[in-house]
Order: sequence, then structure tokens, then C-alpha cells
Amino acid sequence: MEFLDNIFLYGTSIIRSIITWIGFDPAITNMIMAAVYTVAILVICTLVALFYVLYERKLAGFIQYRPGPNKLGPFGLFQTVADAVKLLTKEDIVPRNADKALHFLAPLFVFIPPILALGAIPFGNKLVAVDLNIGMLYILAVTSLSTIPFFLAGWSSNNKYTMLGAMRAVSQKISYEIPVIFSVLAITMIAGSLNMSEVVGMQGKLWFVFVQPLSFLIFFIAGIAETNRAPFDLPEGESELTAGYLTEYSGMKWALFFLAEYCSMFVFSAMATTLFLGGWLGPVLPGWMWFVLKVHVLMTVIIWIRWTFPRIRVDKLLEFNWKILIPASILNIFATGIGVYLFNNFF
Amino acid sequence: MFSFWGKGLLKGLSVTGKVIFRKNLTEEYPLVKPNIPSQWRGGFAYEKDKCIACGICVLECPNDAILLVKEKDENNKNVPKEYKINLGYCLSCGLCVESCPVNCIHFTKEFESATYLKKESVLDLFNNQNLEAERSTYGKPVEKKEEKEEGIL
Amino acid sequence: MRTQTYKINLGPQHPSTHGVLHVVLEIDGETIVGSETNIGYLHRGIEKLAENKKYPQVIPYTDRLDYLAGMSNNLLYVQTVEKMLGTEVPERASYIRVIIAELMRIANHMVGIGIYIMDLGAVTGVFYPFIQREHILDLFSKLCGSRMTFNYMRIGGVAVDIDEDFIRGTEIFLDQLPKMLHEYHTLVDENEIFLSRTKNIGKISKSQAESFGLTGPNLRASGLGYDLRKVAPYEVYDRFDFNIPVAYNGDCFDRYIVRMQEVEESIKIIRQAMAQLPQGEIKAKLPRIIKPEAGDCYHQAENPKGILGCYLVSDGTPKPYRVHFRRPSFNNISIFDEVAIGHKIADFIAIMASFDFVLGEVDA
Amino acid sequence: MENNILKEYIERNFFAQAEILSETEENMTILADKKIYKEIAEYIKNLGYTFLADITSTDNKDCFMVICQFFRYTKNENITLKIKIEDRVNPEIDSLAGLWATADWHEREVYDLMGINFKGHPNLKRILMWEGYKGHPLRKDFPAVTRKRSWELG
Repeated sequence: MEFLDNIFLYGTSIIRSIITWIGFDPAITNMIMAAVYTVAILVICTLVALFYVLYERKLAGFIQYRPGPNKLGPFGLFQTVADAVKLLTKEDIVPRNADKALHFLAPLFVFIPPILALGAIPFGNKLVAVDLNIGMLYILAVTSLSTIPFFLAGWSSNNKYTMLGAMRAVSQKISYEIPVIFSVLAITMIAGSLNMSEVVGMQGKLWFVFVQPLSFLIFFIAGIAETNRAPFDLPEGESELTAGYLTEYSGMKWALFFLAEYCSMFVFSAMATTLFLGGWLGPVLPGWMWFVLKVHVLMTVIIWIRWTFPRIRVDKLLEFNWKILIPASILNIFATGIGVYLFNNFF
Repeated sequence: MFSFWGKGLLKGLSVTGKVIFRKNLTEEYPLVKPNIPSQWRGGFAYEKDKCIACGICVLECPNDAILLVKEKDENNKNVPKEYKINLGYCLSCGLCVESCPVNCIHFTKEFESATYLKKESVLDLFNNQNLEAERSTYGKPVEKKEEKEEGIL
Repeated sequence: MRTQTYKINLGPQHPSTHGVLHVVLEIDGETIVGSETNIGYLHRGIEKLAENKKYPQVIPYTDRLDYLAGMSNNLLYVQTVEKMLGTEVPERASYIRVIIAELMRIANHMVGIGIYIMDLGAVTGVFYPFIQREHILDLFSKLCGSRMTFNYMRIGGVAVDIDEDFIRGTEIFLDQLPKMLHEYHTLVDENEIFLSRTKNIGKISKSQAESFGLTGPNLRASGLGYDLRKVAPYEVYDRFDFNIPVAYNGDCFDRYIVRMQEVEESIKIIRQAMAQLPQGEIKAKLPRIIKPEAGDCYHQAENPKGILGCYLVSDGTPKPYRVHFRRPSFNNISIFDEVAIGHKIADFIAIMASFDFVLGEVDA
Repeated sequence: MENNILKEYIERNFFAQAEILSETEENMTILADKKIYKEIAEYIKNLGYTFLADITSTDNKDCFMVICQFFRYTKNENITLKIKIEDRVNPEIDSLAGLWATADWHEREVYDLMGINFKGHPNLKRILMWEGYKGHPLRKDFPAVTRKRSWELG
């Protein structure tokens, strides 16, 4: 059990000892280890995206009386791989009037925030690439970068539909950042720490979702909006804007946007797990497995929601944010503050 | 009843959640051939020996999709010399099959009539009578087989 | 601050125009300030084609008008010819026609509702009704060998008699349909997002609806219970007990709910018709070549999408001199330009889908 | 059909310009001169026939006919109004677009396919055919391309 729990830690320490045994300088060893972490995160990103693309299609299929992809490999496991190969070999079309450089860069940039964020998320006890003291702040800062590639994509395509999509993306992401931050703030007030691992450690007795249910709800809703998922997938709302900011993208560039969506969903679920659902904590199973399970449940719910609800309208979306979510989260902070004060002084 | 904002959303989730565990209804078409009903209007079969080259089918066809060239045989009777149906123009309305006085043209249960080239969509039924294909009962008074119906829900 | 409106082309190729409708929207931000609907991308000239066909040969072309409700179009056309000829249709054929037409109505509404929910972004919503529609199409293909372009109605009757299989299949279908409808109501009706997308969106007042000649569920959602099955019963509709669902707000939600209720009324009609179904002939005796006397005739019937009318002029030859179809979708979508103003783009999609139009019918 | 009011109105005001062609239980067909078209249509509307179901036209070789169908929403009663246009070169008639909004598209369709001009129409453009199309397809002198020759062409 102990061994399974720490299997990845043992792996990294073995790599580290091999490098030291070869005789590298400690500084270079650290650099090589950083590279190893980066590769690991990239691998996680890719695997997560590939898996959840398939999983979503399967689940959508089951919701719609269909088997989902089931031809390639057992249960259609290789469907996403086949899709990726197909997309890689597709012709890359760039509109004549597009801003070519930005059009090329946007799909690359879109992957950066989730990768950066994954570095600070603890997948298990001590299983974290960089255990930052200000982990939460770091993740919030990094994920808010994700607005830029969407706007770049929409702007550079030089198309009215992409422009509308980009505008929607910007207004939506910036406004939904606020409730996310506020609900994280409530956790910080209780935990008294910005370190993700410490926050998890404090949830040994009681998960924060039971202490802060409203905060969790706000975080969850705003997170779906942040990651552009239905019912908040307005920037690409295909029945209105053809494909929104993605209209002029094809082939692998489009696929990168697509995969990045799943990565950011994963990051968001991982954050929710860490902050509210007790992270890696859980009996019997190894910690990282608990973590993956909890993330998986959240992902399932997000996918389930997507295939059930109609899309919300853009003004209603912002109205919902500014008139309901933000006041609610401010009230929540207020109540939390009182609660924390009372708890610290009277108990 | 207890009512709150978001109740409808939860109800919706409960419906889709239930469906996840129901059996799927997809017909896996290229692997599993569909069950073609007996009256199917698909391809054509033509019995040139029966045909009296009366030309009623040509007259009945709304879209002029049928070509019939007739000639006289030794008994001075009309016989067909050429018989083609252009599936590119065919509406599959079945008026030709219904109107044939000697029942020499039939629908078949073929349902894959896509072709790569436009000219391939012209059926030369005189030279390829397509008699081996399974015939449909459309326009013919034939006893029908029993087919079972299943509810889906 | 100086702002500027701009125009975007919604269609002819756009995911939610369901065909080749082209709407030029003038947009201020995301609010529509001007709209111009262009049609004709699917014009096949059915009216001109029909002038060179014999009377029975026009029937397969009518299938292609509203290709989601081919049977109803067939029915209307043969009724018009029968009206010109003065033919009495055998009772059994009349009952069969009613059963078929109502099944077609259900199938059409299933598509209309499903597509509507899909356009609002809930893709799953399209699958559940489509399964029901598939069931009806299966029944039809067993009956007449075709799934979409039926050519089933004949002048003076119907082509094929319905058999035990069909009746049993229909009964099984009717038994399971209410369950599905209930489930669908649960999925959609109270969904807050759906309500916010449809309530008070695309409101059409009664006088507007009258002026624009709206018909079918779109008219009845605006508070005018005009249904030819009640007002001018054709075939044997006067023998059945059914209601005409009417809603009074004229918004997108009402257009949805009227369709859902109509399906329930159709179930009632089919059940009664099947219970009363008499034995007998299915086709009136008519000469082989149909030659109505010179003259003209206008007839209309309640199709799933609205009132389909047919104006027929005969000059005494076997070919019609002039055939004109009054297509309900053509009239219904003419109101888009007026309704769109002031709404958001997303609302326009909702309005468009709630009208349940078919481009085959708009463009004829 | 209770249409004595209409009959009286026609006899009183348009003695020679309108005649009642036929009258049955449900239908009344009026042939009117094109000068009084709009006037009589407005009168019909005020009589309660508020549903303009259809405006169409036929090409009777020597003249054009414009045919309107008016219905009541409450009863199964129908008035068919026929207008004869004898001028084949430059056929012109009043537009009903001011009375019924639905007339707009119907008249555009008639204009497009039959080539009849509607005076006072707000937006008389082709609707089904494309802009710049020559000819009016539903006229009898417009050649109907049949597929008879398709076999000869191969």
C-alpha cells in the first residue's frame, strides 16, 4: 500500500539517483529533473485529452441511445488516435486576409495555461512538480491567461463570426474569473494558506465542500464557463456562430484547440478536487488513484451537463454572472469571514 | 411541491442520466445489413422475355427516366430491343412498376445504389436483367411475411 | 463613442439554417437592427414541371415540397384533383388517409421539436424524438416501400391497403409515444435555460400573425385557434373527438408547446380512427386517364407545418394547365425580418428554429 | 353563403367592373377589374375575411389572371378574387402589401415567376430566381425544358 501510494515518488527518486550516480552536478541534476517533470506533465496533458475526448464521445453516445465510437480497437479505444492522425494529415487552411503569425501562434498559446497550471497541482501526497507556497494564486494567474489565445484566434482569422466568438470569449472569461477567485478566497480564509498541498492536508477530517457548499457550486459553475463548456460554450456556439473563434481553423490547429479544452477542463476539475474534495485523501486506495477518481467524477458531471442543457444566451450569461454569482460569492466571503472570526475567538 | 431555481436542470439531468443505462438503438449499418421491408422501392429487375414493349412504363414515368427501344420479331409482335433506367433521374415513385400490364418490371430490395461515375447510374436492364436480386413486392399482389415489431422504450 | 453596425451573412451554409436559407443580418454588437431573408437556393420549379406531367405524375413531386411530411403533401394534391373531378373517396381510404396524415404530423413535429432543441445547443434533444420519427418512417416504409418520398396517396384513394402488421405496429408505437413525450417534457419544459431562451422571445401578436398569413402551430401559438381540421373538416376529421391546442403568448416557447400538445391530439385521432376503421375498397373507380373538366379549384388542408393550399387549373387535357402550391413555410418565414429586429443573434436562431420550416417547401 | 352584403356592395359600387362568377355553400368567386382590385380587397378584409391565404397568377395565353384567396378564421367561407390583366407587354396591378404583410412575398413570387408588376409594392425584387435572371418561368411562352431529350443527349 505504502509502495503503491508513492510509486511515482519512487520513480522520480530512482531517476534522480541514476543521474547523481552518473556524476552530474546537483544544479544540473535539478535541471534535468525539471525537464523530467515537464515531460511528465506534457504526457499527462496529452493522455488526459486523448482519453477524455473518447470518454466524452462514449458518454454522449450512451446518453443518445448510441454506442459511441466502437469500431477502432476494443470499445473504440483508438478512435481519438485515428482522429488525431486524420487531423494531422489534413490540409492546413489559412484565410488569405488572416494575420498569419497570430493565426499560427494562437493554437500553440492555448496549451500553455493548462500545462503551467498542472505543475502546481498535487496529484498525491508530495506528488507535485513544484510545491509553490502561493500555489493557488499562481494557478489563478496562469489560467486567466487563457483568454488571450482565444482572442488571438478570433482576431487573427479576420472573420466576422470569429470576431464575435472572440468578443464573447473575452467578456465571458474575464467576468467569470471573478467568482472563481472569490470562491477560492473563501477557501483561503478557512485554510489560511495558499499552498495547494496544505489545503488538501487540512481536509483530512472534513472536505471543504461540506464547509463551503455555496463556494463549491459557484466555483463549479464559473469553472464550466471558464473552460468554455456547454451550457456556457458561447464563444464557439455552433448553432449561432458556426464555430465562433474556431471557424477558420482546420486540421491540427483546430485539434490543438480541441485538446486544450479538455486539458483545461482537467485542470479545473483537479483544482476543484484539491480545494473542495480533499484532493488525494481517501481510504484504502493509493492517493493518486483517489485524486484521479475524484477528477473523473467531476469530468463526468461536466460532460453529462454538456449533453443535457441548451446553450445560455450571451447577455443572460453575463447577467447571471454579475447579478447572481458575484453577489452570492461576496456574501459567501462575508459569511465565511464571520464564521472564521467566531470559530477562532469562541471555540 | 418544493420548487427552487435549477429544479428543471436537475430533472433534465435525471432524464439523460437514465438513458445512459438503456440499451442503444444504433443499427451498425455496414456490418449489420438493415432489415429491408418487403415493399421496398430500391433497384430494378426486368424480365425481358415477359415484356411486350407496350411502352406504358415510359409514359407513366414522370421524369423520363426510362428508355425503351422496341422492334418487331418474326411474329410481328413488339419486343424490346433496349431497356434502360436512369437512376439519376428516377424518383423511385413506382408508377412504372404499378402500371406494367404483364408485371415484367420489379423493384428489388437493393438499397445501395450509389455509383462512382454518373454514367454508371444508368441501369442497362436489357443486358443485365438483375433477376437474381431479391425482389420487392411493391405493386404486386403477394402474401406478406410476418415481421416482428419491438417497442423501444 | 462612435459605433457602427455591420452585416453578417447567416447562411446559405450555416449550421442552423437547415438547408439553404440566407439571412443578411445587420448587427449592432450582437443585437439585430436589420434583417433581410433571401430564399430560392432550392428552387426546382415544381409548379412549372407539373404543367408537363399528367395528373397522377405530379404526386411524386409533391413529396419533395415539404420532404419531412411527404404524405400530407400527397394528400392535399390528390384531394384537390378529387375536388375537381368530384370523386367520392371510399370510406376506408379516407380513414387510412387520416391515420397516415396524423402519423406524418407526429413525425414532422418530432423533427421540428428535436431540431429546435438542438439549435438551442442541447444536441441530445434531437435524438429522442428522432427515434420516434424513425419508428413512423419504418412503418411507412413497410407500408409503401419508401421512407421519405412516399408517393402513397392516389387520386381516388390510396396505393396500398394497410394490413394487420401496420395496425399492430402503430398500436405499439402509440403505446410508447406518450412515455417518450412525458420524458421529453421532463427534460425540456422546466429547464431554466430553455425557458430563458424561449419565453418572451420572438413574440408574435395575433394581428401580426394574421397579417403575415401564418398558419399551423405558429399561428395557434399566437392565440388564434384556426385549424382546418375543425373549421373545414376534410376527409373524415369531423368524426373524431380532438382539441386544437392554442397558446396565447406567441413566443418561441408557445410554438414548442403547441407542437407537443398537437402530437398528443394526433395520438387521440389515430386511436379513434383505428377503432372505427371500416372494411371496403381503398380506391374509387376512376378512368385510367384522369381528365378533369376545364375549370379551376383551390383547396387547402392542415399540414403539419401549416396550411398547404393547391390551386389547380385544368383545360380539359390529361395535364394540369397550372398548378400552384401555397406553401406554409414560405408564408411563415416571411415574418423573420420583422420579428428579428431587436433580438440577439442567438435569439434569431431560436426564432428561426421554432418556426419549423423546410426549405424544400419555401422554395418549391 | 351569407354574402348578400358583398353582392350588394359590388352591384352598387362596381356595376360593370365586377361580376360574381360562381357561388356555392363555401365559396364565392368574383371576377373584378384591376382598377378596383385594391378597393374590393380592402372591403373583403373589412367583411371579416382577414386571412389572405394565397395570391397567385395564371397565364391564360391572351391575358394574365391574378387570383387571391380570402378566408375567414372562424367559418369555412372563402372568397376567390380574380383579376384579369389584359396587357401582356407591361402587366401591372395594385399591390396589397399595405393591407396584408403576407402579400409582400406572394406578390414578389408572382412578379418573379409570372412577371406581373405590383404598383406600390415596397420591395419588388425577384424572390425565387436570382437577380439578373431573364424571363419569367411560369409564363406559357417560357420554354419548359423537359427531360425527353436526356436520352438522346446520352
